[in-house]
Amino acid sequence: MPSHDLLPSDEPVQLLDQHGRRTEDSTHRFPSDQELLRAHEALVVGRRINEQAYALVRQGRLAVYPSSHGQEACEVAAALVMGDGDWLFPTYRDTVSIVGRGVDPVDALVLLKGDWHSGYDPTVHRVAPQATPLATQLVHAVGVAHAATLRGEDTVVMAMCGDGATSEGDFHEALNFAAVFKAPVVFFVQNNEYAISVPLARQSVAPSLAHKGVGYGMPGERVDGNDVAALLSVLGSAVDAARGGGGPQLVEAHTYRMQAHTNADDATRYRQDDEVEAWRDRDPLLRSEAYLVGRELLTEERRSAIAATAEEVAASMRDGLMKDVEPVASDLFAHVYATPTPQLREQAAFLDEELSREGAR
Amino acid sequence: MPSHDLLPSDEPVQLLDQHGRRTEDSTHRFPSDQELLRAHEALVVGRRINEQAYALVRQGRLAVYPSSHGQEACEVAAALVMGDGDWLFPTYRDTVSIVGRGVDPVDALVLLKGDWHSGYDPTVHRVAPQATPLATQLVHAVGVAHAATLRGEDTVVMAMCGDGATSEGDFHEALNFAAVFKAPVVFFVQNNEYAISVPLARQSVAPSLAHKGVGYGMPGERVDGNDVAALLSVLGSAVDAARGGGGPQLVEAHTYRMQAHTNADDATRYRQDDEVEAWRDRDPLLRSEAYLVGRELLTEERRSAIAATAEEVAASMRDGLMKDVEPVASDLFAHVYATPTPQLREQAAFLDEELSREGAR
Amino acid sequence: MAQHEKITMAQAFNHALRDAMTDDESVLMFGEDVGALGGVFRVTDGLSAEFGDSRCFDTPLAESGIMGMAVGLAMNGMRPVVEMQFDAFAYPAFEQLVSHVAKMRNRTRGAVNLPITIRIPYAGGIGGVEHHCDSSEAYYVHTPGLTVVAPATVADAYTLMREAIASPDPVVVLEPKKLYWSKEEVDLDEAQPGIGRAVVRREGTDATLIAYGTSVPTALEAADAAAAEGRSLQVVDVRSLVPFDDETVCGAVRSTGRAVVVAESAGFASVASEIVARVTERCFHHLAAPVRRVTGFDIPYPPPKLEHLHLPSVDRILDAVDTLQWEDV
Amino acid sequence: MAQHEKITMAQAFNHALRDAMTDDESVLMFGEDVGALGGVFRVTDGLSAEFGDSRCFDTPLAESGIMGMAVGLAMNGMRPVVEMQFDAFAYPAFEQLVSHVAKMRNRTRGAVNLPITIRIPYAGGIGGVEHHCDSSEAYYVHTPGLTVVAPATVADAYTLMREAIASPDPVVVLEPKKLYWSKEEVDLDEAQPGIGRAVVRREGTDATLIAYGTSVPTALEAADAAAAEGRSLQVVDVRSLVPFDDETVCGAVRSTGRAVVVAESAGFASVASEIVARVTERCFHHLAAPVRRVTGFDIPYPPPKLEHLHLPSVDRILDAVDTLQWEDV
Ligand SMILES: Cc1ncc(C[n+]2csc(CCOP(=O)(O)OP(=O)(O)O)c2C)c(N)n1
Ligand SMILES: Cc1ncc(C[n+]2csc(CCOP(=O)(O)OP(=O)(O)O)c2C)c(N)n1
Ligand SMILES: [Mg+2]
Ligand SMILES: [Mg+2]
Repeated sequence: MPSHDLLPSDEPVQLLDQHGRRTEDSTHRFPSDQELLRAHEALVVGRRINEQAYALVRQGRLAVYPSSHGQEACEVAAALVMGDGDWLFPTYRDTVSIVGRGVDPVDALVLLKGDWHSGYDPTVHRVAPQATPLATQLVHAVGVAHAATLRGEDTVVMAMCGDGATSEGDFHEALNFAAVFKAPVVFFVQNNEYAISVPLARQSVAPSLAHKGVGYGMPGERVDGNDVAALLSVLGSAVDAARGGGGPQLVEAHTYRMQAHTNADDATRYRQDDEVEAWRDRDPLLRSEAYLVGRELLTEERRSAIAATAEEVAASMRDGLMKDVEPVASDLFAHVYATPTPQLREQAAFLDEELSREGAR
Repeated sequence: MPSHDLLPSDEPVQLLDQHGRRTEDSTHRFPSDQELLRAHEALVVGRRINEQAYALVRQGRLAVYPSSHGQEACEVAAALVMGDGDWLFPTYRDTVSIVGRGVDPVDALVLLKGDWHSGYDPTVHRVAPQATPLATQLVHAVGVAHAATLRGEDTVVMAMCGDGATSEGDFHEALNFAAVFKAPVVFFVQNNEYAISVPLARQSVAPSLAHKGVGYGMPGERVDGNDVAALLSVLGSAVDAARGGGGPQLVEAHTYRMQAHTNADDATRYRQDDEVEAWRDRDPLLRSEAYLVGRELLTEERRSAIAATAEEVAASMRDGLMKDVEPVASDLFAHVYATPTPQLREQAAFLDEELSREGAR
Repeated sequence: MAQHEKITMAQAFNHALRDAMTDDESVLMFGEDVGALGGVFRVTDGLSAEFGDSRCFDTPLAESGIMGMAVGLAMNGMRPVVEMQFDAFAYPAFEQLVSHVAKMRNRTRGAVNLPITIRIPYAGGIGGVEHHCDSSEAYYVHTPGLTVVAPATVADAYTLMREAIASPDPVVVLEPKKLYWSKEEVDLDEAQPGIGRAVVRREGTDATLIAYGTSVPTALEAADAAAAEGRSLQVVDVRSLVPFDDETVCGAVRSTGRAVVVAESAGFASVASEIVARVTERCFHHLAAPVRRVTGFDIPYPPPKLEHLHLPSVDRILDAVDTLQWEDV
Repeated sequence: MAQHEKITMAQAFNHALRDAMTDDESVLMFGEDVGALGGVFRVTDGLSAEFGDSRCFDTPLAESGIMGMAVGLAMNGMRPVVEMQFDAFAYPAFEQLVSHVAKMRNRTRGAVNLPITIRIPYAGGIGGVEHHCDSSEAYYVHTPGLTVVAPATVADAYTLMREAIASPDPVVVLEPKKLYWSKEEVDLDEAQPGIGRAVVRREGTDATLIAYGTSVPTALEAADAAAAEGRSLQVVDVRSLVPFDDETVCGAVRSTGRAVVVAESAGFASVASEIVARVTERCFHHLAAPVRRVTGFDIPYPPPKLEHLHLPSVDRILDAVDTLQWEDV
């Protein structure tokens, strides 16, 4: 492919401006009313999930929570553009996308609650465990996609990471492997301007992160990460291209992390409030709401129906996560190997015996 | 920098065609007669070094030799464009460049002879030990360059690697670190079409390897790797740009590995003779010779003087490498730490005692 | 495939791969130079020709990518076998190996198992330059979730490779480079003990030599030499580093009351340390002397001209045996 | 800087870095979030403000790049201190650490030394999720060329960090996360034993507890509890894993004739294995019982809700002490 076909647009694709008005853009498909309504509901629910999870941390029910507050449009669109047979590879920040793929929020939060390392069966919803070691999951995504290709299945894999993760060697190896093997993967980078405290300027001096596609012979595109319409359009085309045999695609969404990296982080140490304030007007929910209201698609009934759904989700999160799950000691040894080694059987017996004595005491 | 300024030319820069005639190219500086004569001498010597080393392997004097036969123009130019204060980071294949920087060929070949892991003091000629773990040395190059920047020295670092090494995560991390810290490094990729048996097509599907610069905001350039004039010009400008505060530069030279990966390799398993034959006409020595003869710069005297120099180098290689260096047991423990640990002192004493008993036997 | 002929260990590995790929379509072999070239040690010779480039293929040159791609392929129904070209070149894949390959099953409570075989040509004795002779087994055996085997015979090369590929869990197969060309007449169909089992290679009554991989032939030579001097040494081939066969190893040590562990890797916090520790913990009152170690020194692997001083030798083993307090204290 | 106040271990590390950077212009501190944020554990708090962004700075997010850049900076006259944000996130740098940081001096016959300090917040007990609580010391101590220290007290945090930075060789400093907030009143100018020295933290006559890093406070607690039960336990803080202080450790064990090694990392082929092996090799005839180990299980580090079952506890240590055959066999 000649290099100019690989270069992203100079500006991120935007279909709705921050007041919810349609832009001039005519080259990208504008989503249907139904798609946008569905997306808006998901946005409201996603925001509610972030708020509820945040509250649960405060109440000590979650060990930690990396919120996608402000990034919900990316989270929601990534899940909506995928087909049933497709795979999602999320990070610790992508709880909302995971829920968007059908995983129960309570199961999605098991890692952060601390009961176990992951709370759902990845094979059921085709959602990989949330990845903490940055960029490592991108390589797995290529393998999953290549296995599908070898079997002639038309699975597409949505592989997510942040701006900071693009600096890791595994990002490079994943994109290159995908390109060489023409693996149907959409690499979706959420550029929220920070890697914990480190601003994008310390991460890369490339014209954009989407420009990284060129070095792999992979088309890259830039999109406004707070514009759910643009995201549905750009990510949708990327998924179609990958499914259609066009090979892997790179999409960079420009968004912003409205809260601290996690509740444990103190963002005041590295960014000013006015910087954060400036982004409030670009809230993805305001934008889709303004558009839908303007089109008289978001009626009062519809609005309250959506609010009710969001409250249900929040309530079930509270119920599920308020429960104390009695930790099972034997779980420590049960899953390390398909059949525990003699050494692990010995160690399990040792712990059993110790616990029974304690019980006796 | 806007992305089009980062994109390499569509075709590799060529100043001398394969018959040694000057090309149309007027945008790149054409080297002076003196530069080209000097380069030609270095080419002849470089070729002789490769031939002599190859012979020494046959005679069992070297454990292994990865030859740069056919790539001498790259080897020679890389060394010639550097200033005295500059650093070279070579690979196992870059013996000729190392010699070009002033290291005695005998010392340069200690690694491959097997007496020790490296045979020269890197600080004397500012030549790092030859790197075997692919792409790892590129990151070191960035550190050396950054240290110079911090002290306000105008050192430039020439960091070499092959086409295969560009796939490693460290290649990505090195280029990105260099770009972010504006480190004066010239990343010089010798694309010889193979990584042992793996052809470039399995390594990358990018328009060129030089296109990888775009993703780091780093200018990339392509050059004919068998045209020493073009190499002197392109690498020279890259060094100047880096020294002038232009930040890191990426240069890809398209060349060809005329011999097997090493003497231990059997190239007939993965490539056809006619492919190799086709490259014989593009031999870098023929090209510079033809040009210099045409310009009546390469007189008979000059020619034989050069041949004599080459023979001297070869003779001193034979002398030096035919010598059996008595291995010193205590070397095993002397350099692991600045001061040997009690454990190593114990182990050294143990070996001493063992050897003295054997001596006694 | 039944046969009864003299073949090298490299060929035995090759047969194991071929037979596994024939029996199970989901088995894939990939890495650097494993296709047309057949691997720098020819272990994958002919596989891409026989099974096609989609079953045995070269990848871009990136070990973390190779290991990570294996994780994804295994998550989606494949049985990947990856080759790390030399021991030291597996290090770029360390994060993928430790943080994912070893932990995925546990992380997902068994929902996702990773039947990945990681082939690592290991150790020295081949006159190789820097980075081509590391003994990296200590890093792997210390990592919970990995199974680690080190065959020392041609027959075991075939059996343990087949078992590794058949295992539902990730298995690191340490291929002893210097034994690749060792030849034995073997019947590949003849069942050998599986993963998790150590084997007594030579009976003996005075002391027990415990070895694995490249050190087993050296230990057997030492036992021969000792026999000539009238001392009867028993030799145990550990074979399976994880899981470890305490029963066989401790049984052997109890039978002689004396033991020397032989391994070529650096000794500090190594497999040899673990064997000394567990044998002592379990056999303390049967021991007439402390269990000794004959290992490589705690130094980077030496250059070709010096490696002979580093590697466990017959004499060094016999010297260690001599220190086992024969005149009881 | 002279002072005599109650400070946390995190502050002691911070003082050590600040003092080293003040005394030596070539000392650089870099990594992820070590600048404006001051590190996720605040160990580098205020350094970029005080010394500027060229002395203490954030890098792109890539650990191999960080480690490799340190190699280059050290090759060119600098004294780099790098932070790996959490133990498991040092794995991407493994190749740079093992193949270059540990080997450069040896490779160049001492012509190039690498005075690099590698700070690794290690181990658990902090309720951290996956990958945030690994005990990776076994990987480092097994790698010749690396010096490895694990402070357990506030005073040692300062001293060992200063010595690490002053060392001409690469030093891995294992910072015990769960002790970051432990407070002590210390005089930072008061000389502490240096790298290579173990310290007897508590005298005792019946048995010796050998511990390092996070396990030292647990061992001391166990000794208190034992004293209450009328058993006198000696506690040795190893401090320096490489070089190892055989003299102090073996001297202690010989004085009691009984020993238990306590460490939270997985036990198989670990530092604990090495200590059991070398203590047994050197003190065999002084031992009334085999040296016992109390370590983490051979499993991936557990999730927050289960870690208490994995970590060495006072009771578990006392149980181990009880098995040291007090009624002589
Ligand atoms: C290999 C690795 N190194 C370091 C970390 C610690 N860490 C967790 S999140 C994070 C920042 C990631 O930034 P980015 O990729 O932009 O994602 P974001 O958190 O902004 O969504 C870091 C450094 C990690 N998880 N993995
Ligand atoms: C990290 C690492 N992986 C694998 C190898 C084994 N190896 C040595 S050279 C080579 C091919 C390198 O190809 P390229 O980068 O194109 O350089 P060339 O040999 O063609 O000059 C390989 C795979 C290595 N040295 N280091
Ligand atoms: Mg980010
Ligand atoms: Mg090449």
